[in-house]
Amino acid sequence: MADLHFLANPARFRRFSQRVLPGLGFATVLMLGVGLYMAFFVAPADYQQGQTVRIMFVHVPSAWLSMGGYALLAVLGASLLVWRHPLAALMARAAAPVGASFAAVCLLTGSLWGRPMWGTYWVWDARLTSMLLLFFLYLGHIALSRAYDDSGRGDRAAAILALVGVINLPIIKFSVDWWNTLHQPASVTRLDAPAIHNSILVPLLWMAVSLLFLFVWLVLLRTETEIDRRRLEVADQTQ
Amino acid sequence: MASPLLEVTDLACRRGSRPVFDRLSFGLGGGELLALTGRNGSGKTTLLRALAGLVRPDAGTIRWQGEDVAGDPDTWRGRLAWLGHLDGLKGDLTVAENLETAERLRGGDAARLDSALVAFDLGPLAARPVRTLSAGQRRRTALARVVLAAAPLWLLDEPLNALDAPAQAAFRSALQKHLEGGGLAIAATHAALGVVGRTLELAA
Amino acid sequence: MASPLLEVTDLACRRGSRPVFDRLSFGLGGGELLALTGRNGSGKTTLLRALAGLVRPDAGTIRWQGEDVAGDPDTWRGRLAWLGHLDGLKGDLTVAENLETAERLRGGDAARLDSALVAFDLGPLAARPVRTLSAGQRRRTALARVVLAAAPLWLLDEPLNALDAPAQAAFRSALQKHLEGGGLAIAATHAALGVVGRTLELAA
Amino acid sequence: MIGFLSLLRRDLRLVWRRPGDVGVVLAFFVVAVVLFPLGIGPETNVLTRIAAGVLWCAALFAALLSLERLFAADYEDGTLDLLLLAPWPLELAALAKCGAHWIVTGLPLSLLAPLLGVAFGLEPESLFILFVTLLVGTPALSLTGGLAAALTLGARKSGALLALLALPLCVPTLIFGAGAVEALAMGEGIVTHVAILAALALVALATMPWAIAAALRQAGE
Amino acid sequence: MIGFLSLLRRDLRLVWRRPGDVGVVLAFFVVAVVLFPLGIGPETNVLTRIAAGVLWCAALFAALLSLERLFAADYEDGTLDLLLLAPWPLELAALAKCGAHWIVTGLPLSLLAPLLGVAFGLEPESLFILFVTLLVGTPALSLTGGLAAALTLGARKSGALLALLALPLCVPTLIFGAGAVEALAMGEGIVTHVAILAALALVALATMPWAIAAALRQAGE
Ligand code: HEM
Ligand SMILES: Nc1ncnc2c1ncn2[C@@H]1O[C@H](COP(=O)(O)OP(=O)(O)OP(=O)(O)O)[C@@H](O)[C@H]1O
Ligand SMILES: Nc1ncnc2c1ncn2[C@@H]1O[C@H](COP(=O)(O)OP(=O)(O)OP(=O)(O)O)[C@@H](O)[C@H]1O
Ligand SMILES: [Mg+2]
Ligand SMILES: [Mg+2]
Repeated sequence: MADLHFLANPARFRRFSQRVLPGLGFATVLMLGVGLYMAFFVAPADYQQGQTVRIMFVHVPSAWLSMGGYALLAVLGASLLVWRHPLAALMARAAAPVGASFAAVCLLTGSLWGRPMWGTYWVWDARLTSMLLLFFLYLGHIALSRAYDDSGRGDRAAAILALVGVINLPIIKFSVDWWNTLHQPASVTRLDAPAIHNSILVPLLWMAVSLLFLFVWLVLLRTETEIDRRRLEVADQTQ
Repeated sequence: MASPLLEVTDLACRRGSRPVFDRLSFGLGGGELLALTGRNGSGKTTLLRALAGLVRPDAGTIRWQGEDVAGDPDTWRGRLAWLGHLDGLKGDLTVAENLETAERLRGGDAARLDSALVAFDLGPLAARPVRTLSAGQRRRTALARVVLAAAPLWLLDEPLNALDAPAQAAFRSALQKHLEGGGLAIAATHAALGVVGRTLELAA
Repeated sequence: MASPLLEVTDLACRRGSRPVFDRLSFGLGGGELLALTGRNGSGKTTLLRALAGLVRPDAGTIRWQGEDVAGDPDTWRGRLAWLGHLDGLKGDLTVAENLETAERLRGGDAARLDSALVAFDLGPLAARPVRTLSAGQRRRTALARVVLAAAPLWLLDEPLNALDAPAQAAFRSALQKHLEGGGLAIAATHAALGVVGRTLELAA
Repeated sequence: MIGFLSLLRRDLRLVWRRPGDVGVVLAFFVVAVVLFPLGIGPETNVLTRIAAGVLWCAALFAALLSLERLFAADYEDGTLDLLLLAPWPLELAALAKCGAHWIVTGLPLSLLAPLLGVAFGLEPESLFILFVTLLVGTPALSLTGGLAAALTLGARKSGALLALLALPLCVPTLIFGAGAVEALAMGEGIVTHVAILAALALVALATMPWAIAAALRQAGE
Repeated sequence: MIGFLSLLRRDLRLVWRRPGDVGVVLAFFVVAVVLFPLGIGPETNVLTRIAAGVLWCAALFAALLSLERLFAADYEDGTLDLLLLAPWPLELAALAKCGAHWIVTGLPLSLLAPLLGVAFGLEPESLFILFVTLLVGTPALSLTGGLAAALTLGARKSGALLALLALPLCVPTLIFGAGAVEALAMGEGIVTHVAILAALALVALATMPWAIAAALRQAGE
């Protein structure tokens, strides 16, 4: 959190982000380009799943990032409620839709993948269901932070939700696992993670890192926009 | 002069993202009344809410007998009696029940209920559910709640709203009595309160 | 004397099962103001609501130019401009939008919006959502709505509530202008309106 | 007519100011639908069997939840008095408010339900019929629910009371709406179902505005 | 403690003044449960299969509908300010309000659900387990829903938003509550289920009052 402390002041953050953003954007594009190339052309097609396995290179990192994103929201929520960092609210506002988008991408790619693999877009599998619930938690956060006249109130309400939600996430995950193992659906043929070859693992990790770059870049960019929006709001109201 | 009981230093507040007031300082001793005046939107309501701790100020301190009230909010709240824009009454409870519950919630025992009712001529209405009262009758009930609280500091937002002339007189004498007993009062108002006191005019 | 424009005969109303007033009669001609006074709970609000047709009277008639208004309520409502205890504003719409929509709902075209805004010094607030306004700023918006309606009869419930001194003066001159143009006004109030007119005191 | 249109526009504009509100109702719909598999268990064949019922019930809940504030907001801030005092028929005002509610709730719900139906394993034709029945049936829900909303104005716990009043009134719509999807699954004709749904909507359209107006006048007293 | 008890008593008395309000929530529960056979069709084996899930989902909805006004009424009439200004911990006040809500909603729902279960063809033991799980699980619903209610104070469309916030957080309770009845039907043990439900309720009891108090404080600003 040390760097957040340093950046707690929006003006200082702006100076920092303006220096970092262009380079970060460039690096993101570069990494993503290389990653996608590896995913589509270098990595071998799976002997069982054919070309569809390539969906994994987006699907799995999205899942990781959306889970990490919610943890970020909780950290930001705590620093807003406890230390009153003005930037934490803006950053949470910026990060929530990005995290939600990654969750949506995970769900979408997953169900697109499910069609060839399971013959259906959706099954009530534990992992799928808990990802869906995470997506809802994101939606709740976004809706709550925008539901108020006073943006500060929305920020604080959403921060409380993020903290409670992050405590609940393991409970939700656990309960959904339990729920599903009680009566396992017979029709589902899940991909039992086979010992992953390096030929797949390397592109996967590469894509994970480049999507992480994308995540950070988007969050910083959106934070800048939020700062500007807040400034306009202030200017608008003090005129 | 001894330092005042209540001391406000450099208080600053914003609503939404609009600064409402900035570097507001004043002190108030026992038996003193402060009337808040100023144009509509000058921040009287905001100041009262900040004093009560309902709005967190951006900057500044509020001291009671020299101690920052933020340090022990429970005790500070115990020192306050609050009358807001809204009356804070439950329509389904009777006048007497409303007063009694409100005082119990403050941790008191509502022993002086009858005299508070009499002070605002609420005797005949005591058993009526508040939802059947007129605007001024409700306001009188809310004022009786303030009197009942027996708190050293009254915070009142437009206490005269909707009151008829006899009720205004009743309020005045209750306020006078509170001040004579060494109490403090801060009241936002557009009309003259009719009680001797200092005035703080907020700039718009 | 020509018979008055508005003629109320033997009006009786009850709230819940309690009779509020009985056999109330008065007449009001063009350019006249009637101030309703009386103790809290004497029935001022009830009378205004009965005149507007929001409360059904137990007995009695209300005539406009000699015709019973119950016969053609749509036309009657078209003649009224209403200001209640509640401001009747939408917090999410701006001041200007609130005024415009309210006038459209009355079937008018809100052409004189700007002058109504200026009359109550609402120009700088016109583009702000009403939810960010203070109590008095909202009341001023509601008053501007009344002025905008250009209706012959104004029904006002405690119009001075929450207004600061300049806003009270603005209201007074608007009312004066309305009366000079031959309009009628009935206003429930506890404070002096500051405009020449008759007074009807309701008994408690 | 000017009044009708400007009321409709005002209500739509109020929603437009906060596009999130519609999103919230839809999100609620989705969440409610998702809860059922969690409560009932994940077997696809059971879920497909009850899908139409669950989707229709959830649509009903979503509509009811959002109906609660239909008139209550106007009542609490005093704009209902202004509506009552407008010099044109209150029946039109009632219609405008319910119309605006349908546009922002019924219509998107109808579009969203088929997407969720996929997760329950419904066939494409069933999805289409689901869409059609919702499209035809939701206006009746908006109008009947509007009546309940008007009747409960000023009552405490009005949300639950509203639901209590509205649910029985909505039962016929629900039965024929969900029934159509099942009839299709059984290979029966569905024209009758849709026709009855349309008839219900028309009856609601022809009667509810008057009932709502009467209830609103009552609330003004 | 005086404050805690008198707040609890006040809320119970407010309900007592209008006994219809509890009746309404329960009636909503009954109607919602009855709708399912109507929407789904009358086959008993399907109905028995889904009975526990449906009853639990309906209880959840009923609790949420009634939660909406939990703090909103106090907020609108200004009594929330008085609560915030009371010189004792706001956490206790939150607990008292949720406790009152449970007494007038969760408890009667637990008693009513087994009666409805009979109509779905549940066995006596299942009915008893249904009662026990609801009794143990509903306090968690009241507390979690109470947080959602406090968070949405003053927000527009708070009803639907409340449901959106509360539903994901209530999923664990739902799963173990409905799951217990099914586990029994499968001949499995249910002690674990009930133990987990109790643990969930205790976790909610230990954390939610703080979160609710924080939410109420910022609602007062
Ligand atoms: C909408 C549908 C889907 C959702 C929501 C979903 C969700 C997830 C999540 C949350 C993870 C991360 C798990 C973790 O690392 O802890 C994951 C990983 C993974 N998913 Fe999916 N998934 C879906 C469909 C599929 C399908 C159809 C397949 C292929 C048959 C698949 C294959 C995988 C693989 C191979 C991993 C990585 C293996 C691992 O980390 O254990 N997923 N998915
Ligand atoms: N919720 C809010 N969001 C944004 N701005 C607000 C909010 N509430 C009040 N304001 C603004 O803050 C300023 C101070 O408002 P406040 O209510 O304290 O004024 P006041 O002095 O009490 O006025 P009045 O005499 O009209 O009651 C006003 O300019 C008002 O427009
Ligand atoms: N909804 C109601 N049910 C029963 N009685 C009511 C109701 N509303 C008002 N009353 C009673 O009717 C009488 C007249 O009330 P009304 O509101 O007209 O008084 P008012 O003259 O406007 O008083 P104020 O000056 O306090 O506004 C009062 O005695 C009041 O208690
Ligand atoms: Mg004020
Ligand atoms: Mg009155």
